[in-house]
Amino acid sequence: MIQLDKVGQVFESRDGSVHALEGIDLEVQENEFVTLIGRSGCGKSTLLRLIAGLLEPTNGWVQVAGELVTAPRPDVSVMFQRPALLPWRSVLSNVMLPVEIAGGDRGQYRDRAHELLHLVGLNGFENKRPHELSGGMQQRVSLCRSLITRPKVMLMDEPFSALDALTRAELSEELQRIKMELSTTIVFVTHSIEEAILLADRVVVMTPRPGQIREIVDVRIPRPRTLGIHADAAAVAKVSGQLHTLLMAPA
Amino acid sequence: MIQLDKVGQVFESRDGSVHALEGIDLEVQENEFVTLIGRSGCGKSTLLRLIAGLLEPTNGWVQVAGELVTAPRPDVSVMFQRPALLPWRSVLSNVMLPVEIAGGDRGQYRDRAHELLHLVGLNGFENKRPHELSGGMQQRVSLCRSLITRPKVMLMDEPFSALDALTRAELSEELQRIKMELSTTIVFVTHSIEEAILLADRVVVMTPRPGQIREIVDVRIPRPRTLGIHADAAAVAKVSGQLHTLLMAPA
Amino acid sequence: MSAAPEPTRPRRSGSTLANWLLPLLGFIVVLGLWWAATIVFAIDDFLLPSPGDVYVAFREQPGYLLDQSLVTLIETVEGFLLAIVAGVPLALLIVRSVVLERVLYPLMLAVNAIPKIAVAPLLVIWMGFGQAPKVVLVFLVCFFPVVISTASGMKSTPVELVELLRSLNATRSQEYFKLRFQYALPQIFVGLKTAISLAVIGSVIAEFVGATAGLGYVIVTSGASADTALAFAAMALLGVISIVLFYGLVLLEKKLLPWAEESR
Amino acid sequence: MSAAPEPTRPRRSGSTLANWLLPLLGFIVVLGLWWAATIVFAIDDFLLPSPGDVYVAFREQPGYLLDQSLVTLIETVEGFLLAIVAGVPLALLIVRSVVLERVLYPLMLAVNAIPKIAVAPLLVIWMGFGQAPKVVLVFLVCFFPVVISTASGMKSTPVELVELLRSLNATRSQEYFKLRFQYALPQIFVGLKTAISLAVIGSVIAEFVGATAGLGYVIVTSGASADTALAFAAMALLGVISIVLFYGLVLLEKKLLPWAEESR
Amino acid sequence: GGNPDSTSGNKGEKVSYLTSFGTFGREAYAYVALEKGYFRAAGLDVTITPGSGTVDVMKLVAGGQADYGVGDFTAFLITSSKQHLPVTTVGMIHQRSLAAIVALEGSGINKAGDLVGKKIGDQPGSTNQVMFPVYAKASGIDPKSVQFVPAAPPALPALLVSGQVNGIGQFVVGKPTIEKAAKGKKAVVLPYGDVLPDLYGNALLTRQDVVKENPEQVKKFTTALLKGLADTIADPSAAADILKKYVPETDVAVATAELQIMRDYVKPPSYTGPIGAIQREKVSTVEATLDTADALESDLFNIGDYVSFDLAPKA
Ligand SMILES: Nc1ncnc2c1ncn2[C@@H]1O[C@H](COP(=O)(O)OP(=O)(O)OP(=O)(O)O)[C@@H](O)[C@H]1O
Ligand SMILES: Nc1ncnc2c1ncn2[C@@H]1O[C@H](COP(=O)(O)OP(=O)(O)OP(=O)(O)O)[C@@H](O)[C@H]1O
Ligand SMILES: Cc1ncc(C[n+]2csc(CCO)c2C)c(N)n1
Ligand SMILES: [Mg+2]
Ligand SMILES: [Mg+2]
Repeated sequence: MIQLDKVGQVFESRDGSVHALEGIDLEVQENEFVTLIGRSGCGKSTLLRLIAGLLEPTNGWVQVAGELVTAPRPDVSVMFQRPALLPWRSVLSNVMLPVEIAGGDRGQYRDRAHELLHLVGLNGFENKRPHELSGGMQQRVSLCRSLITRPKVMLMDEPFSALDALTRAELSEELQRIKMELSTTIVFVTHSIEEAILLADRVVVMTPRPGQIREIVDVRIPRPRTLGIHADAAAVAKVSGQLHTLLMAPA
Repeated sequence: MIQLDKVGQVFESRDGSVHALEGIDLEVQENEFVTLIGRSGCGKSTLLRLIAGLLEPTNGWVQVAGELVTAPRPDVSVMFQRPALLPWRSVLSNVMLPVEIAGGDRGQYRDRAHELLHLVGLNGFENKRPHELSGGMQQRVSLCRSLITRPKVMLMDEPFSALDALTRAELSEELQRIKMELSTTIVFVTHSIEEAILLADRVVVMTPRPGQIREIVDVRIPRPRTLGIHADAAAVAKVSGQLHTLLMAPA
Repeated sequence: MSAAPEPTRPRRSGSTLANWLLPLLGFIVVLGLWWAATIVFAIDDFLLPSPGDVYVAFREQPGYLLDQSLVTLIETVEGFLLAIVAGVPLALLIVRSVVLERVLYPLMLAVNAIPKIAVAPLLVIWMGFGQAPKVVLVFLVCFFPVVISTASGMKSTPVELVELLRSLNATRSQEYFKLRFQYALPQIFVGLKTAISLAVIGSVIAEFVGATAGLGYVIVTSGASADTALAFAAMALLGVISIVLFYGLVLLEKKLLPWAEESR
Repeated sequence: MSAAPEPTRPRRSGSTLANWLLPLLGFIVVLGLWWAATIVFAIDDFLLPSPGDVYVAFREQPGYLLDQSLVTLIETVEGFLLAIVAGVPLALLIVRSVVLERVLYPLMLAVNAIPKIAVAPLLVIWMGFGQAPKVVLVFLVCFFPVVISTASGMKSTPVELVELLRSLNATRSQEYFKLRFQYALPQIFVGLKTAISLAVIGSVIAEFVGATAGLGYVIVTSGASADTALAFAAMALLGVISIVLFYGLVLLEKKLLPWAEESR
Repeated sequence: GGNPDSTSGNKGEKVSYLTSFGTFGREAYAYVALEKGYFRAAGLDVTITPGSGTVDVMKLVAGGQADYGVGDFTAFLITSSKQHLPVTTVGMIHQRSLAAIVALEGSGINKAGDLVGKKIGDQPGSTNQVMFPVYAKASGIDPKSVQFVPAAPPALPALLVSGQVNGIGQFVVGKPTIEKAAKGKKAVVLPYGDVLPDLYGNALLTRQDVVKENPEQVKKFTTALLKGLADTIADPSAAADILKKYVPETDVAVATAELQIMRDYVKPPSYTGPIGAIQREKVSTVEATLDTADALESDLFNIGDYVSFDLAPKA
């Protein structure tokens, strides 16, 4: 579904050039859930922005669904760290924003919007404004918005990192459920090892300066996975320790 | 060291009164490390503010070192979720702020400030301004500031929650080390079960509406504790599961 | 991030009674002091008329003064609206082009620095005695704050929101009209509130020269015939117009932007 | 939170040459258009003198004009400083007392709404022909923005910082001087930058009435002898004074508050 | 309420007119001509707008914003010699100058000689200020012994009454206004005309090209306006009532008093010519007076360009 071939990204700034990414080769299968993990500044967001078509790589090329990426695509949706809701719009009209921008048939999508809001437990909140919701609820709205146009690919840049650990756990579990119902390919950036393991089919571990892929770790734990007491504690602890070592050690 | 007796706190607001805390009985021993965990709004910050003397309880009483708390005490220091550094001051002069406010002998404390900055790995950054540091470094400065006056009690309100998971792990381990070197009593609020277990001698689990103590869980894992692969994985998983159940279940 | 109120944010203290009573009290105290001063120091009324004198001056020709107020009000509002109509699109251009910004900002600063009172006679010579030069002067006075606040509001749109729209493949005009402009509205209102006080002053200044009506005209003519009380009555009416327009904008803002107050 | 630059924040584009060249270009284009207009439409120079006429007017008596500029500059700066000296403490009181705030804000709004040009003759009548009424007028004009910006800056001090100082058992005056005032400085500078343009205009307005020197006086007298070119030269000097004072404040801010630009 | 910007309402040739300064009683004659239909009868549709002083009137007439206006003849000549505005005189409202220094009774100023060492407030560039050296010399005092402080015309009465200045430059007709402001104190008026009898007062001005291209209109307008002026000095109180009709803030008593004073300046007791006439010899005298005072800027100044003797009423 997504193919990156020798992708490199160099930013020119006043104090010289920054090699944000170098020689990134990565293939993400259809319907796969990949998490990206790495220290601050190792180029995770840059990688996501390249796939989203918000940035053009200075080296190599990026393909989505077999086509070269040159601009944002309608079948790829992006979700950011912060909910990024328009404060003057109601919950429903925030969810409908992508449809409105694309000029689609609103009537048809409105039902879907209601369904999605129901799915994330926000039925009854359609006409509230964002500031009337808690942070977790806002991030749920943002999730619905990124699902409204049935994207083939979802790119998520630390979507839950501003939430408290408990809300975060809830939303991670919800995301797994949704992922199983709607088949999409997901690339998910996170700082949290726990979250990376909980969600991923594969965890891509990155190292900074220049941003490179250090290792790709397969997570072979059966789904649905949950936090807390569970049968696979040992397997989780093993992967967790492995990731920890990879991240903490010098490159 | 700290004693709370039938402490209750009611806030009067326009839409009626909020019972933030009710019937809190808690005793923290000298040199003990207690973590408070609970969902948003269950009164953790309120409890900390009561101990700090920033708020007077509407019911019951609070004692620190055998004395009734009525105002902030010089031997109690508070550390907040965000670094709360004064942006116009250098790192050193931010660390020295409590001394300056108290009107103490600066010369004597300046050496201590340098020692503390060395302890947290910030030697060489004394004359930088906060905006020149990363979030983790800023929070380290804030830690030094709360240690400068050798407080008997440290109250920490989610001090690491704005940091990324890796920096957070580093700082948690550092805090344990410092705690072992300097003997202080610490009450530490967190949202993260992982963190609560890593740091605490006892974990206080709170439930909201009204804010009450649900259970106090002893953590009998030998120190120093680390994240990642370790011998006590099973013990950690057990406590973790227990806390998870306590927090997720309805009160 | 939680929906619960932040514990330490200072709350608006209590009753709406205090909202009205305290400002009123302030005005009454000031009026009282003023009146007392005119009596105690036996100040001649052409130097400083007492509030009573001013009230009498108003009562003598309320209809006339209200008519003049209306003239001033209309000029003010027209020039103000014109500044919005011209200033907002210009701000848009400035936000879109760094070159335009660099070229226009210092020019606007310089134009803004020219005392409008010195421009007023020139406008009359160029445009005659009608409403036109007054409206233009109000426009000149309001233009700068409107442009500055609109431009800086649009520029302060968080990158995350701009990037969101980009990721949705939004066109440039969608980016500006569905996002930046809306986002800038609270800050635009700050500019409008600054501009409206200036607007009133602008129309009065314009009426000092070549006017046949309006409160500025009343102030000039009453000054020339040493009727200070009448001049004060006109100034009091100007104060009223200013305050009414200002709080009108505040109300409009509350109506239009209920989200702005709570969400920032 | 990381120390690395935010990836999507727009960078200041390039060279310092463009910083100077573009505004200069703007000025040159405007001067050119103006000059062309006076030639093409054969506009009489008492209606609109050409830039050349204005330059000639300046060259005829540069020393005199610079002297007058100095007079205006001194009045402006004095009144401006006075407004700071009086406005900042008042803002402190307003921040400390909700009652005072409620009482004083609408009053200040009303006073601000009175056109200062109407007050100028009264000031001369009360205070005579010296510098006093000019400085007072400048003061009146600057006072409001200084108070408002200082008060709102101090109020916007994050609760977490205030709570930090409280937890350190800081006294009230430590809270205000070690924290709130310092924190408010960037916003105070916004107010000062607004005030400085107003200050120049204020001193000119004051000089329209009962002055024997200053650029405002030059404008009135040259207007009274239909010497429009001289009036324009004086206005151009006013523009220069305004811009110099404004960028002086900008520089001062950069010097005093290096932390303000980067950390917010 | 009323609007002083008034038209006769019928369809005639559109003509605009500026008073010399504001809408004081002294300006009533234009409203009288309008009210009595003299303009309409001449086929003119006249709009009256208050002016703001001689130089402003000159600029507005020169710039085409008004066709006719009234301004002080002396100030007009002095300004014309410097700036060469395309404006000319087509009639004379006052045969004697109204310029004066006004003081208050009890201030020790009773004659020109008392002005030595005193402070006089006046609008910069006004006739009163410009002609003061001539007046002072004619009165036998040193012009430099009197200090002039500039102030806007609207502020002058208050400055005098408040004691900030000892005297102010005013037109003689300003006396009632000053006395009203002074609360019963009498005003002392020192008219320049007493020692400089040849100075004219206000003149009727128009653009030079109007004179060239439409002399008929100029004649008709001048005639109608002067007819209003004649009626006004014949019955000042009726004229004040008419003014009040157009300008509601008029104080009829003050306006009447002004017009009564003005009578002797429009038609001085010794004057035998028609109202509004311009005499060549007198203009030459004025020019010579100004020349000796060094008040005229340019040697190229040709006074014939600025006075249209042909169009004014003939003696
Ligand atoms: N537009 C840009 N111009 C210059 N440098 C940039 C730009 N965008 C990113 N960088 C640099 O590229 C590197 C990678 O940045 P990126 O934001 O992708 O990291 P990240 O892994 O997402 O970090 P974080 O975990 O903090 O979000 C950093 O060193 C950053 O400073
Ligand atoms: N000053 C106050 N006035 C009114 N209500 C308050 C005040 N401070 C706190 N509350 C209320 O008291 C309750 C407890 O608040 P508190 O901040 O102690 O919770 P918390 O556990 O720290 O939450 P979080 O995890 O979100 O920080 C909440 O319902 C809150 O709305
Ligand atoms: C109330 C009042 N009315 C008329 C004048 C006369 N006036 C107005 S402007 C000016 C100067 C000529 O340009 C003169 C003499 C005045 N001073 N005050
Ligand atoms: Mg990132
Ligand atoms: Mg809290």
